[in-house]
Amino acid sequence: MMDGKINIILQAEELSSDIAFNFVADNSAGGIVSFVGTVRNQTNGKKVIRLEFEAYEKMALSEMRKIAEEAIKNFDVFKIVIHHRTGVLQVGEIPVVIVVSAPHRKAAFEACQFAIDTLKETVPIWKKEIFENGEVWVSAHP
Amino acid sequence: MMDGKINIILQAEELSSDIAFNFVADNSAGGIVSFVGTVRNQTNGKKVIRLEFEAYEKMALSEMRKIAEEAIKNFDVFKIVIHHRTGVLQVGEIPVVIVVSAPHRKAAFEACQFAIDTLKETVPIWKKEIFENGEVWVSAHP
Amino acid sequence: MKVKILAFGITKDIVKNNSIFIDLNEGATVADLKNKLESEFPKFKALKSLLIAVNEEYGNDDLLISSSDEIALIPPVAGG
Amino acid sequence: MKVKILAFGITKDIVKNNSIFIDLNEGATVADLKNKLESEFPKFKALKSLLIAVNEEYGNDDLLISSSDEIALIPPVAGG
Repeated sequence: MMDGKINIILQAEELSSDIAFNFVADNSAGGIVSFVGTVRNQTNGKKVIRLEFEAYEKMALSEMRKIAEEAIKNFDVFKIVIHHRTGVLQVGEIPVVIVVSAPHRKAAFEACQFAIDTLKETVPIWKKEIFENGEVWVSAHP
Repeated sequence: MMDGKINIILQAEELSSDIAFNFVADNSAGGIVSFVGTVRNQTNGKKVIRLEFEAYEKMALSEMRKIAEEAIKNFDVFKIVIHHRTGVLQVGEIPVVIVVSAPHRKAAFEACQFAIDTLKETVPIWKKEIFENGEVWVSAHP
Repeated sequence: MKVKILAFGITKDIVKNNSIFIDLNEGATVADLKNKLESEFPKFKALKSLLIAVNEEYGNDDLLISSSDEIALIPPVAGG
Repeated sequence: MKVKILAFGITKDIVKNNSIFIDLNEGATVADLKNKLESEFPKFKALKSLLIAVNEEYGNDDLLISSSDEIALIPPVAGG
């Protein structure tokens, strides 16, 4: 079964990359690849004050789990962590942490990139950028 | 110049991924990709007791720096850390940590993978695997 | 039948609420719901995309809707 | 001329020391050094590869060697 190989968290509290790395640690793993997102201080040259993340929580968790299961099915991967934050985040804070362990590094890179790419396409989480004068839901309009 | 963007360490003491992540943190970075190597408990089914890493230190440092400079030149990357250990490592310990920050995640993934692939080809570091009955210099023979 | 629709992200701003009720004919599909929504809230047509989740799964256009389903508006996602 | 050669990894086991001295003609190249080493230590021929570093840079076969150079044997590397 895939339990014990997958760790999914969606929370308003700060994410801990230590917890994420500790979950995937495995004496038969040869490599660990991680992606850590951070809130940028600008978008297209406009200064970002903060971000607000909203999630359709139950569905977001189930879509995150699907990504993890698919990563394990499609790549030679031991364990995968997908953690995402909700609520208000300041510049420099971490909205997402993905960590993958695998026997070989190529699979770990592929699975980690697959996970973040797919998360941004399918997981029902929305991001509002707050600028000095105005705010916008990211990607909402063409 | 590239100083301040590159952090290279070769040391016998334990590596700290916190130090590596803190170095690349940047409020204009959107994504951080890391590769962490770990000592596996077996090679081709043979139980590994420990590893011993030997380096031609001055040249290893200069080859590691070349990789970092090339990563910054060839990919859209902010900062890059390449840390490697020498000496005796037990199963589960970390011989190598590479962390890359970039405005966009694709560049961070590409640069990180380039760095670990090139490190394994060009940096004069050698690894001896110690098994229960015998030892071998990794990759020495065809 | 009256169905309750959860709204998220920009759709919450458009319908000015966390959820709304919409009248649909029995046997209505996801496509029917989208048409109804776009005529009641023309701003939906300006979105890059609008998907409908039915019981926490993305619903195809021809999926039948029942009044007991949990239905949600999914404007373009932007996690990460 | 007598040149000092640093040995690392498996080459240290083959030459049974951290460094050795080799006699080379003036004007000898990296290729000449490799030939000399392989005839003195036939086990080098069994390695997957053997590169020569001159002053901490990989040296091409036609690079000239001087007795003041820092020269090192680089058997197949295996970092990471």
